[in-house]
Amino acid sequence: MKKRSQWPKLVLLFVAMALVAAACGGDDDAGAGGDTTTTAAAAPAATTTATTEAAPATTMAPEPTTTTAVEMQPCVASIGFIGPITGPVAFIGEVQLNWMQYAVDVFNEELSIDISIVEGDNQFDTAQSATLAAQFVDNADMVAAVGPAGSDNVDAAGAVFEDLDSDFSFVSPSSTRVGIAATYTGMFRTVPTDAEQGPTTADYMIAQGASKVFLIDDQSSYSTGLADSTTAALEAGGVEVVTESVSQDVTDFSALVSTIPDDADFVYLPWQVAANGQIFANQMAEQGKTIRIFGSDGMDSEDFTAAGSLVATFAPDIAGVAGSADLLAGFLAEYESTNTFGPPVFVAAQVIIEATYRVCMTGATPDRASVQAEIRNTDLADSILGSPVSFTSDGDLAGGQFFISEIQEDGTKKIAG
Amino acid sequence: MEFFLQQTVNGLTLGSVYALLALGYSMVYGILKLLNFAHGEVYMFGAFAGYGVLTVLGGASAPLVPIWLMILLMFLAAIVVSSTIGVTLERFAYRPLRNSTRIAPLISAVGASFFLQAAALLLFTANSRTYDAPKLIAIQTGIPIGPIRVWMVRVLVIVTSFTLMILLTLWVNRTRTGKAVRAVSYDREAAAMMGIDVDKVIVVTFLIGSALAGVGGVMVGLVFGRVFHLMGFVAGLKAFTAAVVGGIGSIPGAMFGGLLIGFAEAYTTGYLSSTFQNLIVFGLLIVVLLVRPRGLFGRQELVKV
Amino acid sequence: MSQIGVDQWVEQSDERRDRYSGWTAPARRAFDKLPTGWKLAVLLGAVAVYPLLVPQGEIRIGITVLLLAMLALGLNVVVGWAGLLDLGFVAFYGFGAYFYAIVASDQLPAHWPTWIAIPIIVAASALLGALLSLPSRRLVGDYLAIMTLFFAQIFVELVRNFGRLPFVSEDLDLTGGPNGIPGVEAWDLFGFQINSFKRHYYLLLILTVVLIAGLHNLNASRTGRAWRALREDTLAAEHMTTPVNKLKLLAFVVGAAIAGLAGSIFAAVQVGVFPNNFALPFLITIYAAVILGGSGSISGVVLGAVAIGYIPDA
Amino acid sequence: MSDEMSDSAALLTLSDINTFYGQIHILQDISMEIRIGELVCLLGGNASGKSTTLKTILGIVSPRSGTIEFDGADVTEKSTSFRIAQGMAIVPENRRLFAPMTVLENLEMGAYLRDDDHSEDLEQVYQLFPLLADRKGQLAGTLSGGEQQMVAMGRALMSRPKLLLMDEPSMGLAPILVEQSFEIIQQVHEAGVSILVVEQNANMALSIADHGYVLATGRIVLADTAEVLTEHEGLKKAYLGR
Repeated sequence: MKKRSQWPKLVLLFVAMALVAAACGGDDDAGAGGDTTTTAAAAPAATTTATTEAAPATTMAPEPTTTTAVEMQPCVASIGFIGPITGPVAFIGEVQLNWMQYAVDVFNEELSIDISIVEGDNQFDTAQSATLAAQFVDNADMVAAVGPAGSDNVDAAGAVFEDLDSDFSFVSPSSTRVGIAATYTGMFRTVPTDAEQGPTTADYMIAQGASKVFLIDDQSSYSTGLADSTTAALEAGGVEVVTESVSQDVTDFSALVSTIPDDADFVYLPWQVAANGQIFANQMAEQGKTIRIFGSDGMDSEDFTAAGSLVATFAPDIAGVAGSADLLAGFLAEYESTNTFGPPVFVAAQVIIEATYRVCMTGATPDRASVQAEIRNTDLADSILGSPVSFTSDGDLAGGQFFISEIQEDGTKKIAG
Repeated sequence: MEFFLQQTVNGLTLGSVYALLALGYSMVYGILKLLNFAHGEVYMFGAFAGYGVLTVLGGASAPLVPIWLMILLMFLAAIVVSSTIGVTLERFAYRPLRNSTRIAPLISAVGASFFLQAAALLLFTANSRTYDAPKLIAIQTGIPIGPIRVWMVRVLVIVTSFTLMILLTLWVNRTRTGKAVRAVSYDREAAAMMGIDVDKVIVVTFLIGSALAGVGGVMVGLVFGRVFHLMGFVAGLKAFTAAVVGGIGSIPGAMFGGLLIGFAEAYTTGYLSSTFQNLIVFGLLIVVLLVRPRGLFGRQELVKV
Repeated sequence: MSQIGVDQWVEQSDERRDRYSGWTAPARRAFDKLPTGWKLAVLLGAVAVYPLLVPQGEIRIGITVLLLAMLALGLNVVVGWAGLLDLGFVAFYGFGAYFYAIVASDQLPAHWPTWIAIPIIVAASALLGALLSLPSRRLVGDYLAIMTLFFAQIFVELVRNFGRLPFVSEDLDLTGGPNGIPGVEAWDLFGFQINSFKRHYYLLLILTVVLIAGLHNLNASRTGRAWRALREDTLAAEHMTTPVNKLKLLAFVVGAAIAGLAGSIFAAVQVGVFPNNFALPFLITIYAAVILGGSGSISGVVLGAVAIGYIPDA
Repeated sequence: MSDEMSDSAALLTLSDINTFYGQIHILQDISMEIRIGELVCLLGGNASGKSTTLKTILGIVSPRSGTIEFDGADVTEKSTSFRIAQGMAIVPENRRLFAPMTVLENLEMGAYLRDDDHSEDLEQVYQLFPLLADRKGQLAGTLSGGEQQMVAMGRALMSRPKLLLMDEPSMGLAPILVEQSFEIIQQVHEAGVSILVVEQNANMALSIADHGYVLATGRIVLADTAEVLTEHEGLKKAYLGR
């Protein structure tokens, strides 16, 4: 017999080490098998007056209806979060979770309520999203959830929510595929769909006199949806579109850069990973290609700073929006960096929290049905994105629009259209 | 012609990085018959080590030391970090399993790979980092080759890779330890019978293979820019393909395979489509294996009954 | 050594028990001491009442575990019994899942009855397994592993970019590209819809038990013994006139058929299929179940799947 | 066990060696001795434990009990490379040349543990096997069986060993080459090297040996001088085919 007694232990040890490391990856990361952990909510406002100076603008929160609110029973609920905290696009999930935590802290304090977060790490895996959705439905304290990111994960989780409890609301901060919100009763989203971004992008290019556009998608669900709607709008406007695609895993685009036709007016990159866009820009410069890059909202990030390039963005400029500047500064003071995937999470959390709050204000205990009804009634005059927030009957963001900004030499962005 | 030349340079850059990585795979496979799945993560840590040095010394836009010294220090740091990880892996993940079933070290390698990925996520977070090399060495500086101009960083990468490959070939063929590596990889027991300390030779192999991976990591950071915790997986897969196409275990095979994959990717993207870049590379591998089951440079092992 | 006259097999039975490999060895040793009838009763009883006692999320995990158990059983045939290092196994799972999703959704649109779709999917998966085993005639050991690994990679690349293939017209995007195929229909067994977590759980449980019984018999058969001979020493097996190629083919076929069946259930459970479901990390999960449980043993790999399914991140 | 006295001191002494592979008891209470300048042969059939004995002597396999003394020191716990540094060398079964390396490189591997200049030893090996000087640049795997045997012998001699271990030197060689091979062994022996030859070909081995041991199922069943063993009736029947 060969010796066989010791290796399984070692393998187990390694798996265990990997688990420990993975578990420490997120702040209070939940396991991917669907385990969830509850992060304690922030302390009530009365005891934290010291921070009121840094407190965010109150303009965005609904005015408390009456000063006798003190008499009411405390407003307690938990909200789920499904996002890729670890895995291939963990840079999205990390920022999203930070904004989620930030939103809960801000509103708990401002509204004197007690909302807690249940984190769910789906690792960008649809099977995990489905399991998390089922667990969220089981959690009686949970009124609604933020997430998931990515339209395929929305499909997986949405099917479960629809099947088990269509009163359960989930507000996606980054799913943009056209028509998906109509499929699931409980789905809302705080980002405009590809139906808005694609035509806005195309219109801008057409206005600039484009006759030929080189389009490269990154083979993700996000990217292909956007590529399709933009292509359709461009072709309708008589623009020739040359399409290519490249996997997100690739980090050398020089061969692809060489194939950019010299007579193209724009290179359109609807990419999820802004850092890849930066490499692409560098490699264009290296080969002396001067065609302008046009990035989607995924490229609206500090990772992409190629001067002269254009990016689509939800907001004219978050830092310039009155009220948002303070919130952004407050966030950065705590979490250092952000990207385009963050602020819509803040809005998603805000929508759910305020809906819950409004239910509490009527004297009722918040439950899923009442919270969903109040989410439908959402009517924010202003948001951190600098635009009003309300939903269509499908759950899509009403009147969502995109802006085009140009990246300046110093890395800042200036609205171009 | 200009287009072809440009794609050739692109392929050569990518191929020489793959070759450096493939060498580590091939050397370890040659000596232990082990697919070291964690090799890509060793390379990833090398890239992060280079990034660390760059950041500590002021970053690409405001370097505190001369550029040549900066790059030298980045390579040195990567070599130290990567070879330390490589040797540690050998000691704790593979050596205890050396006499067990074939599949056990393979699983251990996969576990080590996951572990290192998770550790990188914990240490460096999920954000992409960038070397911002164009600020270090301006993208306009380069040497003209016919109608095109090749960026200095690319020249550095290609020249360094080829120098290292030549040095490695000389080392393996001319030095006593190098010959011992070959002897152990051919017949471990017979080598032990000659008094060769097999454990030591294996450690040296991991040391060199991992150091090459570290150098490759810094090169990728310099020439392509993006450094992130999952970068090892795909690069590892490609390098591994390169090693297999060349004939895993063969040093010239790994170099040839790396360059072949680099060229295949560049020409596929240039003349066909980037969509099927991976499909074509993996398809190429399968064709090579079907025609030559042991790779282009692989040797036919004697069948013992 | 041993005394003459004492049956060595009997004498060493405790020793054999000690030789159980894998993480679950102590539990299996304890379990071995129960009488056989009791064993089955304890096990089946526990797993059968389980979904009645727990909330939906737990049943969903139970489904994941059972799917993983089926896959581990299939992989065990290829790796644990025949000793063929197949790293393309996950592609058969994906093939079954995509096949079912394509014929049971609005994708084509074709809405095949389940009783027609499933046998065809299982047969097609088996055929694909047979095709993949052809190159294994020439490849040994790690080269087989590499070849099959790239088969798995190519599968994911293909489903992710199917609509862009040069010979595919734009209207025939079978796989839905990166978006996958949402809205997959439930199994419908002559009017009985498998459309809840509980029903999926019981369907999987029944199939797993049938599978275990079938594999148990197969393992005890001549084929099972021949596989073990193949695993221990291919060359020697060849010299003893074992039809090596036929055995390899059979192992691949059985494994692929099981994976294809599991895939068709997965597509229905998830109500959709997406390319990332069949990427390399999931293959590693299946391997982990087989290895941790103790490759080669039916009860071992099932327990391995239970352990891995409940440990997050593994 | 033979306890004959001899003029020269013991070079290698095995005392009560027991070796296991897992549960299987391979070597049982092996005791044997090789004196300085002696040529000893170890005879036995397939699976009698010959190769394991050699591996135990070299330290590739460690015994569960018993001691091994070499050149006056206890080496039971020492590594293979230590023993080789102390003066053991082996010509392994099937020669085990490094096929993809040249003849010269193979010879150099034989002197791996020596840091000093070994050109002199190389000259001696070339003198013994002039053919190898012509073939030094050729890959060892491309040589004929007889030539490979020479490389293997030469490789072992490169370390200037006190004790040369030979594992089945006649295996796989044509009869004429077997004779040649044993002539070379004798030649090396006459040059003053102590040798242990492990063989199935008892006739050939006994014809050049001083002493012999016979191994069967892991035990030493006979031990005596070569003359006595050659005439031993049982051995004749079992091994010598007479």
